[in-house]
Amino acid sequence: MDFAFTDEQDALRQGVRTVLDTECSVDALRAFELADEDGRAELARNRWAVLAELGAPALVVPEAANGLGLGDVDLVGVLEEAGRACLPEPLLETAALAAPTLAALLPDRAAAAALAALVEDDVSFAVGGVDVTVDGVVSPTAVSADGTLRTPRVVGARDAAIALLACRDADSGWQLHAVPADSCTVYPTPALSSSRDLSTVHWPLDSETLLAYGVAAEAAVSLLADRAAAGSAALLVGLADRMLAMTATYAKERHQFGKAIGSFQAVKHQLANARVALEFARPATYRAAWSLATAQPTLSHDASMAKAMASDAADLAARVGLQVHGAIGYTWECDLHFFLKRTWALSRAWGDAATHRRLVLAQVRRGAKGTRTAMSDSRQ
Amino acid sequence: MDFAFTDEQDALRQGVRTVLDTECSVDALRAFELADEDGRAELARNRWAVLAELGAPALVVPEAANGLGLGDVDLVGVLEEAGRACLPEPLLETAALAAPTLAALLPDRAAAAALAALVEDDVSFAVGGVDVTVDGVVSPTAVSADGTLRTPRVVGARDAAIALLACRDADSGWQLHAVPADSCTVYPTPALSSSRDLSTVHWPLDSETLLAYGVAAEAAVSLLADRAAAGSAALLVGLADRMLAMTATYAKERHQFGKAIGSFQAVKHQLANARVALEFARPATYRAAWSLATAQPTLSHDASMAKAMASDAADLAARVGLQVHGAIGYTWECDLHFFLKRTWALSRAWGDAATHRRLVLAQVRRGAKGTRTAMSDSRQ
Amino acid sequence: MDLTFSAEQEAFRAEARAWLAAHVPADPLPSLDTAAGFEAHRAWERTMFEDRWSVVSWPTEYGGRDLGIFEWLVFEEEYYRARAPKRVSQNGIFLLAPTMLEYGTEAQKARYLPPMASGEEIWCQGWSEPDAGSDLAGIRSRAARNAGGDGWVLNGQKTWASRGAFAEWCFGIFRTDPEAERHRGLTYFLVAMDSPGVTVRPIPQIDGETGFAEIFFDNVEVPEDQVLGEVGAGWSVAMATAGSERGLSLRSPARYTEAADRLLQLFHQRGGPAASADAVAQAHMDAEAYQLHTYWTASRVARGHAVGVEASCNKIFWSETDVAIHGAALDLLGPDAELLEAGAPGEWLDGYLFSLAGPIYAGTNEIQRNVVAERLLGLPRG
Amino acid sequence: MDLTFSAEQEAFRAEARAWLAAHVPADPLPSLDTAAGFEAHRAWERTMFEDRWSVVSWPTEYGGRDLGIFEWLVFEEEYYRARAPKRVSQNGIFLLAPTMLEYGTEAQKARYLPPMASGEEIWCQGWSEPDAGSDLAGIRSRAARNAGGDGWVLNGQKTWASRGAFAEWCFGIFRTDPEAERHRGLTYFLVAMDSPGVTVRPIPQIDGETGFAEIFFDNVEVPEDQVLGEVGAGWSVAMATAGSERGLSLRSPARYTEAADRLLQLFHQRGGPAASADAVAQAHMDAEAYQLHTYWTASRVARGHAVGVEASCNKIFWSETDVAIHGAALDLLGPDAELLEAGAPGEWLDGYLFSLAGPIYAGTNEIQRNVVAERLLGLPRG
Repeated sequence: MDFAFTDEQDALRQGVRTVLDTECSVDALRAFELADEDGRAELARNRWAVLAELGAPALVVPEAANGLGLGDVDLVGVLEEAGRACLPEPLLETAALAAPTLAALLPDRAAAAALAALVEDDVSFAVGGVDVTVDGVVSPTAVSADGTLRTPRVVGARDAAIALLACRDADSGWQLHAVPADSCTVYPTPALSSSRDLSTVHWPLDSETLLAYGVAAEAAVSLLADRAAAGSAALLVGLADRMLAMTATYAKERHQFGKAIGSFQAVKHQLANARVALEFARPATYRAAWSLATAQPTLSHDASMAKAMASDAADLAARVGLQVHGAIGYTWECDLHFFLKRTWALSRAWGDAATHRRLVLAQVRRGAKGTRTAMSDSRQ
Repeated sequence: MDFAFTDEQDALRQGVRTVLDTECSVDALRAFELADEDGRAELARNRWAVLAELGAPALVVPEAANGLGLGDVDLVGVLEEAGRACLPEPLLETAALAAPTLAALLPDRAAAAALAALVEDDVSFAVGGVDVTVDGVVSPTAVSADGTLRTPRVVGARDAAIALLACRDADSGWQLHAVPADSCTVYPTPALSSSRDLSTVHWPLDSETLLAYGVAAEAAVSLLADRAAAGSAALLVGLADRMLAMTATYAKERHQFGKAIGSFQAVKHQLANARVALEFARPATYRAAWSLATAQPTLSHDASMAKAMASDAADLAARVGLQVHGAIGYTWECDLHFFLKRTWALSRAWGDAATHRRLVLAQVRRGAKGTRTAMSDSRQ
Repeated sequence: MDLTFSAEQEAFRAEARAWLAAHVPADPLPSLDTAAGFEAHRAWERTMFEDRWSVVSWPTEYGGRDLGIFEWLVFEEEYYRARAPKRVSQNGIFLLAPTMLEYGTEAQKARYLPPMASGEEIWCQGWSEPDAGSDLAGIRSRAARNAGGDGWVLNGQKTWASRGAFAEWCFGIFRTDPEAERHRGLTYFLVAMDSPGVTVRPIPQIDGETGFAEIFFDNVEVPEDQVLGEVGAGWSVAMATAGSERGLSLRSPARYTEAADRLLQLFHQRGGPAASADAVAQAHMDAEAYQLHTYWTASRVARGHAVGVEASCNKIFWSETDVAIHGAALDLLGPDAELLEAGAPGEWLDGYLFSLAGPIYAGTNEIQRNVVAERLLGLPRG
Repeated sequence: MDLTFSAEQEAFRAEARAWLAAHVPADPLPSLDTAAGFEAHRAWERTMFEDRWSVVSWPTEYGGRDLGIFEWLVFEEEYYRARAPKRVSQNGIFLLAPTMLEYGTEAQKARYLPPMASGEEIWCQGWSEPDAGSDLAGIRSRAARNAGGDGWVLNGQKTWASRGAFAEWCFGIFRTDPEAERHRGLTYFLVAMDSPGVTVRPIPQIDGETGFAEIFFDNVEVPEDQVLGEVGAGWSVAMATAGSERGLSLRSPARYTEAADRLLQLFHQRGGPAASADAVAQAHMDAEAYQLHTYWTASRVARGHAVGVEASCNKIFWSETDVAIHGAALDLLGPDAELLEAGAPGEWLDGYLFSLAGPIYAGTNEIQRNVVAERLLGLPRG
C-alpha cells in the first residue's frame, strides 16, 4: 500500500503547470474566446504543438508504438492541470481516450495508422458517439436515410485530424471507427463554454475506418466510457481547485462592512464546505486512475465514484465561487466565468453525479463491482 | 381569497396555548416521562380532562352529534399548539382522525356509539392499521392463525377507551373497526419518544365493531391518511416553531469566545435557514386544513405537500437545534430532547417527506391532483 | 379562510387571459439586452399600456386600473402562463413606482409615472457602487448644492445598473452630507441619463450580453424637483424600495409556478433518473409554497397590515427555488444541457444563468440570513 | 502508487480475522454506559490484551505489536467487520496514549500504558468545562502548587467526560498560571478518579443513559509525576491529542465502511423509495472516500511526512458521513424507525443518536470550518 505519486509524477505535473501558466493563462483564454475562426484555429494549433512537445498526448502510448510508455497514474496529474488551466484543446479526448483505445487495438491496421498520426504527426483527436446513462452506455449517433451517420456533441472536431466515433444499432451492435477529418462534415454547435469545442459530425459508414465491431467494440466503448469518467473527474478536480483558489484570493481582497469578506463566517464556511468536498474527491479520482492503470475488476465502480464525487465537488466550488464573487463574478470581465462554464458542462458530460451514483450502486449490488459492460441488464 | 384565520380562530389557538403552557410545560413532560405506569396514566387522564373541557377533542364533531361543529381550519391551530407543547396525548388521533371519520359514517350505529363516547364520555381514541407508502395506503395489520389481528405501532392504545383500527386482505379489501379497549390486548412498544405512546394491539375481528368495509372502508381509510398527513404537518409546524424559539433563546444566552454564540454567522445562518423552511411550510399546512374543510379535489396533493414540507422543516429545526445547543442539547437535562424525539418520530410517521414528495408528483402527473384512493395504480 | 378567487377576480383573469392570447408575440422577442431587443420590448410595453395592462395596480390617472393586490397576482399568473415578454420597464414600475407613489410629490407622480407606464421612459437603478455592494451604506457617490442653490451637482460612479445601457432615467442614492456616517446624509435622486456629465459603460455579462452598465457621474446638474422624498432621508426612502423588491412586488409567484410547470413537462417528456423525480417534485412544491405564502401575506396586506419582516424570508426562498428549478432542468437535459440551441436546452441554460444572480442581487442571501436571524429570531447583531 | 496490501499485511489480516471470529462475543455486550456493561467491555479489553490485539500499533514493551499504520488500519477494518464490541478504553488508547508516547517520561509510559492496554485502568478525558466548550482556551479549572511544593492542588469542574462515571483515571488540562491569558499557562495533568476531593456526577444523555459525567475537583492533591509534558505547556500537549483525535487515529474508516455496508444490506432487504437509492449510494461512496483519504494520508505519514492541516477536513467529513449513513437507514425504516426494538431498528436509532454528537464534539464542525478556511484557504481570522 503506497497511495502516493512518485517524485517523477509530481515533476511531470509541475512541468505541465508551468507551461500552461503561460500558454493557457486567463489572458490566453480571453484571446481565444474573442478570436475569429482562423485566429482561434491558429491559437489551438500553437498550443497543441506545445503540449505535443511535452509529450502529453502520447503519454500512455506504449514505447513500442513510439509513445512515452507511461500509465494512467502519470496521466491523471496532467489532466488535473489541464482542468486547472481550463485548457480548451482535446487533451482528455486525445491522450486519455483515443490513445489508449487505439493502443489496445494494435496491431489492427486502422488503429496503428491512427496512433501513428497521434504520436508522429502530433494531431489532436475528436471523440464522440458514446453517452453514459443509468442504464449503461448508449450511442447518440443517428443513421439517416442516405446512410450518413450523425453524431451530436462531438468534442474537438473542428481542429482534429481524426475523429474516434462510435455508433450502435440494435441488429449489429456497436461499431468503433477512426474517421479522417476530411471524411467528416463538421457543424459547430453553439455551446456554453468556449473552451469546450462541440460539433455535430456527419460521417460515412466505411469499412476502411472500422476499428472494432460487435463484442470487441462494445468492450472498447465500455472501457472508453470508464476512461472518460475517470479522466473528466481529473479535469473537474483541477477546475474545482482553481475556482477555490481564485475565490479565496478574491475573498481576501474584497472588503465590505469594513473588512475582507473572507473574514465573515458565512463566506468561510461556504468555501470550507467546497474545500472539504474537493479534499475527498481527489483520492477517489486518483484511485480511479490507478484502477485504470492496473485493470482492476472494480474499475467501473471506481471510475463512476470518481466522476460522481468530482462532479459534485466542482459544481459546489462553482456555486460557492459565484456566490462569493457576487455581481463581479457575473461579468465577462471577471476570470471566473471560464471555469464556471467549463464546470457546468463537464459535470454533466460523460454522466452526471446522479447517473454515476446509480451506476456505483448497481456495481455494488452486483457484489463484484464488475465491469460496466454488463451493466445494461442491471436497470433498476 | 382571504388566506387568514378569523379572530375567533386566533383566540381559540391562544386559549389552547395558555392552557398547555401550564398543563403541558416541560416540567410536566419531565414528570410524565419519569412517572411509573399508574402515575403516567393518571397524568394522561388529568390532562385529557382539561383538553376535553376546552372542547378540543370534539371540535370538528357536528353540532347534531353534540360536538362543537367547527372545522379543520379551526382545528389546525389547535394541533399546531399541541405540537408546540409536545402534548403526549392522542389529540391528533382523537380529534382529527377518529372524530371526523366517525362523524362521516353516521348514522351507522357503531359509529354513533363511538362518537357518543368521544363527545359525552370524553374518552381518547387510539388509531392504527394504516401506513402511507409511495404506492398508496397499506395496512400493517397481520392476521394470525387463530383469527386474531395484530396491528403494530398503534398510537395512544394504553389510555384509549376505543381503538379505530384498519385491516386489509387481498380478497375482501379494507375493513375499519371501532374496537373497545376491553376487547384489545395492548403490548406497549419501547419507542423513541415518551410523548408518543406506541403499542402493538391484538384484536378480534368482530362484526359488532365493524364501521365500514370494501369501497366505503377504503375511502374512509384514504381520507384518514390525508387527515393524518395534514394533521401531523400541523404538529410538526408547532414542534419546529418551538425548537427554533428554544434554540434562539439559547444562542442569545450561551457565550463562547467572549460573545453570545447567536452573534456568529455560522449560528445565525443555520437558524435562518430553518426559519425560512418553517415560514414556507406553514401556509402549505394551513392550505391543507382548508382543503380538508372544503373537501377540495386537490386534498391528497395538498395534504402530502404539507406533510413533506413540514417534515423537512421540523427535521431541519431539530438538526440545527441540536447543533447549536452543542453537548448541552445532548443531555436529558436540557428541554430540547423531548421535541427532538417527537420530531424524529413524527416526521417519518404517516409517510416521510420523500414518500410524500413522490405522492405529490403522482398527483400532479395525474393532472387533476385527484384523490389518493386511486393512487395505488400510479406506481412509478 | 377562503382560498378561492371571487367571480369578479375570475372574470378579470378571463379578460387578461384573452387579451394576452390575442397580443403576446408568437415568437420570442430578441434579448432585451441588445439595442433592437430593448426597443422591441419597449414597443410591447406600449401595446400593454394602450389597453391598460402595463400597470394594473396603479391609480387610473397614471395609466393603471386601480386594482388590488390579488388582481395583480392574478394578472401575473396569466402573464407568465402566456409566456409573455420580459418587462423591460420592471425597475421603474416595480421598484421606483411604489416609492414614488408613497414619497413623491403630485407633480413628480404626474410627470414620471405615465411615461413609465407606457414604456416611453425606461428606468434603471443606481444602487450599488464598486465598493458598496452588499454594504449599501458604504455609498460614496455624492451630491452637492449647485452654485445657484436651485439644484444639485452629482459626482461618482454606480454599477450593476440593469438596463443601464439603454435606459432614459436612473434613480439612486447619493451622499448629500459628507460628514454623516453610513446610513445618514443620503438623498434619493432621479437623474436623466442624457444629462451632461453622465457616461455609461456597458458591462458584458457572463453570457456575453450587456444587461448591466456602470454609470459615471461627472458634475451632473440635477434640479431640485428631481429629489424624491426629503433631502438626507434617502436611506429610508431607498429601503422602502428595497422592501418592495424583497417583498411582494418584484418576484411574483407566477414566475416560479410557471417554470416549475415547464420543468414537470420536461420531466414527462424526457423521463430522467429517479433522483430527478424528487427534485422535480420539490420544485413544484416550493413554487406552490411561495405562491401560498404570497396569498397569505397579501391577505394580511388586504386587511390593512404591513407586509412584515417575514418578507426577508421571501428573497432567500424565491432565489433558491429559482436556482433549484433551473438546475433540475439542466440535470434532466444531461449532456444536452450545455447546448445553446434555440428552444428547450438554451432556454433552460439562460434561465439557470439568470437564476444564479438571484442569491446575489437585491441584498445577497448572506445578508438576508442575517436579517432573518436578527429580526425574526432576535439574535444579536455583529 | 500501489493500492494493494502486501502479502504480510494480508497474512496479518487473516490472523486478525480468525482471532476475532473465534473471540468476538456472539451476543452484543450490554451498553457500556451501564455499570455491568462497562465491566463486560473491560473484560473484552482484557481478552484482546491477552492475545496482543488491544493496541497493535504500540511498542511491544507496553503490550502492542509495534505495527505500522497500515496494519492498524487493516486491524480496524477487521474489527468493525467482525462487529466487535465498542472500545471502552478508547479515550486512553487513542487520545492519551499518542500524547504520552510523545511527551511522557519513561516512568510514566511504564506506569500507565500497560494497564491502559489491558483495560485494568480506563481513562476519561477532562477537556471541556461548562463555559469552555468550543472555546477550550477559556478553561478556568486551576492547579496550584501544594504546600509541600512536591505536587499540585486541583480545583474546578470538567464536563462531558465520556466514561467519566466509571473510569479509574482522568486526563485534562488545568490553569497553572492564573495571570496568563487563554492558551498560555495551562498544564496537562493525569488524575486518579479515587483521589480525595474528586466527585463525579453522571449526566443522563438524551437516550436516558449516562455516558457523560461532570467531574468536580475540590482541593485534589496530585503528585508532580502526574504532570504530562512541561508545566505551562498544556495547550500544545493537549493539541497534539486533539490533532490525533481529528486526524487519523480516533475515527478509523472501517467504522463507516462497515456501517455503509450494513446500510446497503438494509436497502437490499427492505427496498425503499428511489430517493433512498441516492442516499445509500452516496453513503457508500463517502465511506469509501474517507477510507481512501486515510490511505492517502497514511502513505504520507509512512513516508515520514506530518499528517498536515488537511486533517481538519476529516472531522467534518466523517461526522457528516456518519449522520448521513444513519439518517438514510432511518429513512429506509420509515415508520419503524422510532421503535427501540432489539436488532435492526433500535440499533440504527442508537447509531443515529450517537452520530448526531459527531458534528459537536472534538471541536464543533463550525470551528473546524473556520480552521479549514483559515489554514487551508488562507482566509483572514475573525
